[in-house]
Amino acid sequence: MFFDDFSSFLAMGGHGLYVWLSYSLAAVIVAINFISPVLTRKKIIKDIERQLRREQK
Amino acid sequence: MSLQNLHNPDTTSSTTGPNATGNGPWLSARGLFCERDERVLFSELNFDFLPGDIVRIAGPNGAGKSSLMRILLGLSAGFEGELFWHGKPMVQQVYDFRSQLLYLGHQVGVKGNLTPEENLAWFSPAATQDDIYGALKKVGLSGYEDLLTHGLSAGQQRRVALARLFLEDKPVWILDEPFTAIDKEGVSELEQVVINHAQAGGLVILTTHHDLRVPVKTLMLGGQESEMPLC
Amino acid sequence: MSLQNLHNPDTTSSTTGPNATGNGPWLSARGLFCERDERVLFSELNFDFLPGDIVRIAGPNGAGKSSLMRILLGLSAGFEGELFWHGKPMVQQVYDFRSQLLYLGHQVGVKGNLTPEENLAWFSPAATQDDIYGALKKVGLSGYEDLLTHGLSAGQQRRVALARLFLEDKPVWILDEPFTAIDKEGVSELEQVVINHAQAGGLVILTTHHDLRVPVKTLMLGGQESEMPLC
Amino acid sequence: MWTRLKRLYHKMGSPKWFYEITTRWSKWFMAVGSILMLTGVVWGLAFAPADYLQGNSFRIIYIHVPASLLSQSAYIMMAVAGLVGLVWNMKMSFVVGKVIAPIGASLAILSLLTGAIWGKPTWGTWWVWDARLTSMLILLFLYFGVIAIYNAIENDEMANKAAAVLSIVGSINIPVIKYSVEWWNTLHQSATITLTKKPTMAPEMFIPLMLTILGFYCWFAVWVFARTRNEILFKERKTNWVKKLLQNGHKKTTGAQL
Amino acid sequence: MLMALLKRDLLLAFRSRGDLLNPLMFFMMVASLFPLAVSPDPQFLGTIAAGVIWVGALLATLLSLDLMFKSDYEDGSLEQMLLMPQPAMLMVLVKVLVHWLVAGLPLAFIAPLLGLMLGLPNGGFMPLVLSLLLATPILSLLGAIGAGLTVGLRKGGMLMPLLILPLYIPVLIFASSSVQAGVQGSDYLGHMAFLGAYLALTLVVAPVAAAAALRISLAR
Amino acid sequence: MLMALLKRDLLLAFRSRGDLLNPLMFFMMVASLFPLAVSPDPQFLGTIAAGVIWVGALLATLLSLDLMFKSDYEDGSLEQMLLMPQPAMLMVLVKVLVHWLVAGLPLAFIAPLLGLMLGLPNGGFMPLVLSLLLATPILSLLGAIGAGLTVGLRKGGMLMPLLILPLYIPVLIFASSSVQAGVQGSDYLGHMAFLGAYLALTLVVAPVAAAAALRISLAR
Ligand code: HEM
Ligand SMILES: Nc1ncnc2c1ncn2[C@@H]1O[C@H](COP(=O)(O)OP(=O)(O)OP(=O)(O)O)[C@@H](O)[C@H]1O
Ligand SMILES: Nc1ncnc2c1ncn2[C@@H]1O[C@H](COP(=O)(O)OP(=O)(O)OP(=O)(O)O)[C@@H](O)[C@H]1O
Ligand SMILES: [Mg+2]
Ligand SMILES: [Mg+2]
Repeated sequence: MFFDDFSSFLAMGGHGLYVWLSYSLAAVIVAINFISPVLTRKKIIKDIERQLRREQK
Repeated sequence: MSLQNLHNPDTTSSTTGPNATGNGPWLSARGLFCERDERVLFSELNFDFLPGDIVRIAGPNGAGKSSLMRILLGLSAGFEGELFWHGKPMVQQVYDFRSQLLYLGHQVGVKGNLTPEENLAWFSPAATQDDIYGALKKVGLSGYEDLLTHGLSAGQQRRVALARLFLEDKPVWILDEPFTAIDKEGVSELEQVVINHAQAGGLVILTTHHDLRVPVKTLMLGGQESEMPLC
Repeated sequence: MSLQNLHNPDTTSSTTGPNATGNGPWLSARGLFCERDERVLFSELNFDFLPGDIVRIAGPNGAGKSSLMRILLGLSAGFEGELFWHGKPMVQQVYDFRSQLLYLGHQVGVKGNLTPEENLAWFSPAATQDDIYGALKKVGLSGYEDLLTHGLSAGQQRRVALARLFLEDKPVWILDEPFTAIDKEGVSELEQVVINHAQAGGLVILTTHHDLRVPVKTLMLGGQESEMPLC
Repeated sequence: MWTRLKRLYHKMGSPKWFYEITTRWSKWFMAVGSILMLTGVVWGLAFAPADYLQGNSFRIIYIHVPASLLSQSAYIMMAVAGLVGLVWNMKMSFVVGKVIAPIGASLAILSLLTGAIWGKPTWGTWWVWDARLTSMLILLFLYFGVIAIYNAIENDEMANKAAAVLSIVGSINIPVIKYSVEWWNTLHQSATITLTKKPTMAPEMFIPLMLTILGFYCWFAVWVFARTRNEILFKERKTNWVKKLLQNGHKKTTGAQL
Repeated sequence: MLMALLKRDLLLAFRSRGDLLNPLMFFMMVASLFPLAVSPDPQFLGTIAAGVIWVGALLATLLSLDLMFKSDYEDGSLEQMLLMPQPAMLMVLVKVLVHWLVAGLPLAFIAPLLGLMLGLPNGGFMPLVLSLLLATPILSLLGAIGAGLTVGLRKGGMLMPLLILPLYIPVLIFASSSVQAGVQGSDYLGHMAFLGAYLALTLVVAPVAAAAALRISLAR
Repeated sequence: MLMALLKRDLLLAFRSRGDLLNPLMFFMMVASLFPLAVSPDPQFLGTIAAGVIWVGALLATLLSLDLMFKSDYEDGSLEQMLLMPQPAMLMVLVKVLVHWLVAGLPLAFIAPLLGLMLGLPNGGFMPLVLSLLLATPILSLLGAIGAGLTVGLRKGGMLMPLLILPLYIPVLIFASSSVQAGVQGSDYLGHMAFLGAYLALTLVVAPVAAAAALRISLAR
């Protein structure tokens, strides 16, 4: 461990804002890339099922 | 509006106009004259269109049918003569005239990027979804209500516009070649619609190169000499 | 071109194709299939068009007539099946096919900002001015040769394009609703032109919603079930 | 050899095969990528020593560099996919190209944002017109162009082909753009601050960087596969295999798809 | 009817989502062409930033004006609108509103970002955004006149800039110098007052003029 | 057939003479917006003149690209051209040639005038004209790709800049810095060589890509 304690880890020697901002932006963009296909998939499956039901009628 | 009127401001139009009482003609013209590229399309054209009329403006290609229609509509200013709506000069009555008018031209005003339903929704804001679906059904477009219109065939796109005939309650119809791109069955249905509208007391003015199986008054345009004014 | 072909590269098309000798059919199709928006327009369509044929592609609005024509022309890639020109696969023959082809679509390619004469001059660079004036006369446009085309009426503009039928010596005509906006007299003259072309050994493929007074083969498109393949 | 290649080609053209194989591969990429990222990030954030010039702000490198590299390679992959699609008329290839575009753009944005944030403490400004920065911005514009084509053309097949043409032309131009921007920057030479020269990095800084780069590539694969499978599902919704797939328990597949 | 028109036009705008973003993109691109063409020196860029951003905004609006009536003209909808039983002026106002929402307003939001990239000094940001908010409606309003006049022309695309750029020039001068005033720390209220007055003026004149222009364009 | 096409297109261009002048006018307007937006100081303007003129040229070309295929698409002529018994590539080359003659070449002639107006130092004029002569064909060629891709779209107007501005950037950089080199009295042969090489590259790539783009756009 490079840092002495947790608060200095957070502070990053005064650069905490920049580092954590970067990492959280990265987290957001990574999360979007993971989540958006899941949501699309759910929507597609719902659409297909609705269509199947319509066809069975 | 026309040059002639402006130059003789004292010929008050009500004296020369057709009778202005309730049961008179709806749309009348006196002394219409139009030339394009120094070719006279029609001159001294007089007519009175009554409720219940089906008027066909006829003539070969280039006779001036579309030009006449645009003049009646007030979309074209290149003419002389006078127009009357319910016996009063058209200039004073435009909004009243327009509120009673349904016009379909060579271009029908259907947006490719909207669905048929959305297209009709803006043409007739008062209509409910049921009305619209009903009208689309009548023109043979059930099942196409929410596809984008530019995916439809030539004839289907025109049918979207024709659905307005069922949706809007306008007494005056002006239709420039409404049968373009419509298949045979569609044409005969449409003829029936036109007849019904006239029998219900509406006025229909149309052009078409098809044979019509409908009793009509014909306004023949045929170059300089062969006008057969109708009134 | 179609997926199917690529996936079975070893089914050499010449074995399944129509006969490839001189007197065989000009334009043939095997197993054409086309769907749009998940609606099958036609499937398993087979035909052989011979010189001297007048073929009418018929069907109600939205049946797929224009789509079929664009496929034949190679303007649309959304289909499966094989096309043959003089018995050889079309892909190898496009330029030969095109050099023998005259096509008029819904839009006819007439420039409003050129005169009728100039329009025709670029379509058929080989034609002399006399040829062009002659052709324009045949479509009833003498006197309009050097007015800008956008000043002409709807029907006159289409007549400019129709003048190409008299001007270019192409054996294969593909005409999508050639009678649109043409007046009655014009239509019957045009019918005669089509007959003459076929009798002289040409091939005419057309669509129209008019009644034709011409003996034709009909290729009916009418949704999934009612194909009447013609060969 | 040749026939095996051909068979592989046919398989790859088949959506069903692609769907099934990527379902399996995804799990592995996900697992490996997550392990790499986790180690890389924890190492980089908490254990690697601070840079003697830039202090702790250099830790942004573990995001910034992978994002930068990946967004560049993604564009090339997109163009290659488009080329394969056009030349061999392979629909799956078009689909892959299509799904890369938004992912690549998101990574380009990430690179720009983290770079800008990094620039503030190091250079004292959010943005300078440095060569690398400028060419990254242009790359983002190229991505936007491709995405705009997909948005503008409704017909799928047409959109795929048009975007393929554009991305191919764009990738031919990428070296030209890069070269010209770099050349321009050295010529003008008025930007006083330049991107730090590649530091001869200490291994304990360098290894985590390698880990996150590899981790990002693995995740990228997962994202591409996931989106591709969605496209396949939608395109093939009429086929029996999709219907069957959905009937025997899509719930399971939804949950376990990543 | 006007509400229906508004709804329809917004629907159309959102349907072709790309179009929403394109003026913005263009704006950003023009702004980033300048450092490449002139000099990347941040100090130097800061001095031209206000001008560049405003020229970019002007051009972006200009290019998007085509959207206002063109497609409605081509498919005949415009004819139908002129035949509505209301003054055409109201229809024009709706069109202008939609154009502003789609092509003008977003510029005000993205401009600060460009300011950052071009090294605009701190005092300039506030007047930049304010002037954009006040002046983009003017651009849309005046643009409607140009769009109305050129709509019937087969190749009117390039004519428009010629017609309306001269009208845009007062806006450009006052807006960009308001930003410069802000940069120098002086007061820019006077500039804003002028822009406000010009907005009021165009709000009265432009719809009438544009409606007349449309009628002329359609009565070929 | 190609000669006939060339003749026709030139005829069309001269028939609508306005269109011939429009890109030029636009070019001049963009250049004259800058003094208004930035600063009228001639010394200062001289330093940005090269960049401003080249950005103006870029935008003027961009705007005129719409003319290349649009009207032919709308009236069906383009369909007819793709059905000619020749590779569509040749047709594209003719179209590009006409576009260059009409919209590119005149820029090179008018540019010195703008240089004068913006106070471009003497050394800059030669490389300005040379770079315009060499580089405007590149703009037309690359532009053909964008025009081909967007021709079928109902509202492609704003899409085009997005697609091809990034591709124009190398041209902008080399051309504008050649002028700056000229101003500083240094050698600009290297820049010209680069532009020549890029021209050769685009001459090979663009017609093929544009022809493909057109086929795609028409196969709705
Ligand atoms: C918006 C601003 C920035 C952008 C767009 C940007 C872009 C890039 C790109 C594209 C690369 C990959 C280069 C390659 O190898 O191909 C890269 C690498 C790198 N960047 Fe940045 N950068 C930015 C700001 C910064 C800042 C402020 C720093 C630190 C002071 C920085 C440090 C680095 C380092 C150390 C590398 C890896 C070195 C290498 O691989 O050559 N970047 N950046
Ligand atoms: N670009 C397209 N995208 C999606 N679907 C289309 C497209 N063009 C046509 N279609 C569909 O194909 C069907 C057939 O269209 P096509 O234009 O071939 O009909 P048609 O037989 O020529 O009709 P018409 O007599 O009205 O001209 C239409 O119902 C339409 O839904
Ligand atoms: N914008 C215009 N400028 C000049 N002349 C025009 C214009 N529009 C029409 N004309 C002329 O007016 C005449 C009549 O045109 P119009 O469109 O009214 O004919 P039409 O009877 O509707 O013919 P069609 O049956 O072909 O539609 C044409 O011969 C044409 O020469
Ligand atoms: Mg007519
Ligand atoms: Mg059709």
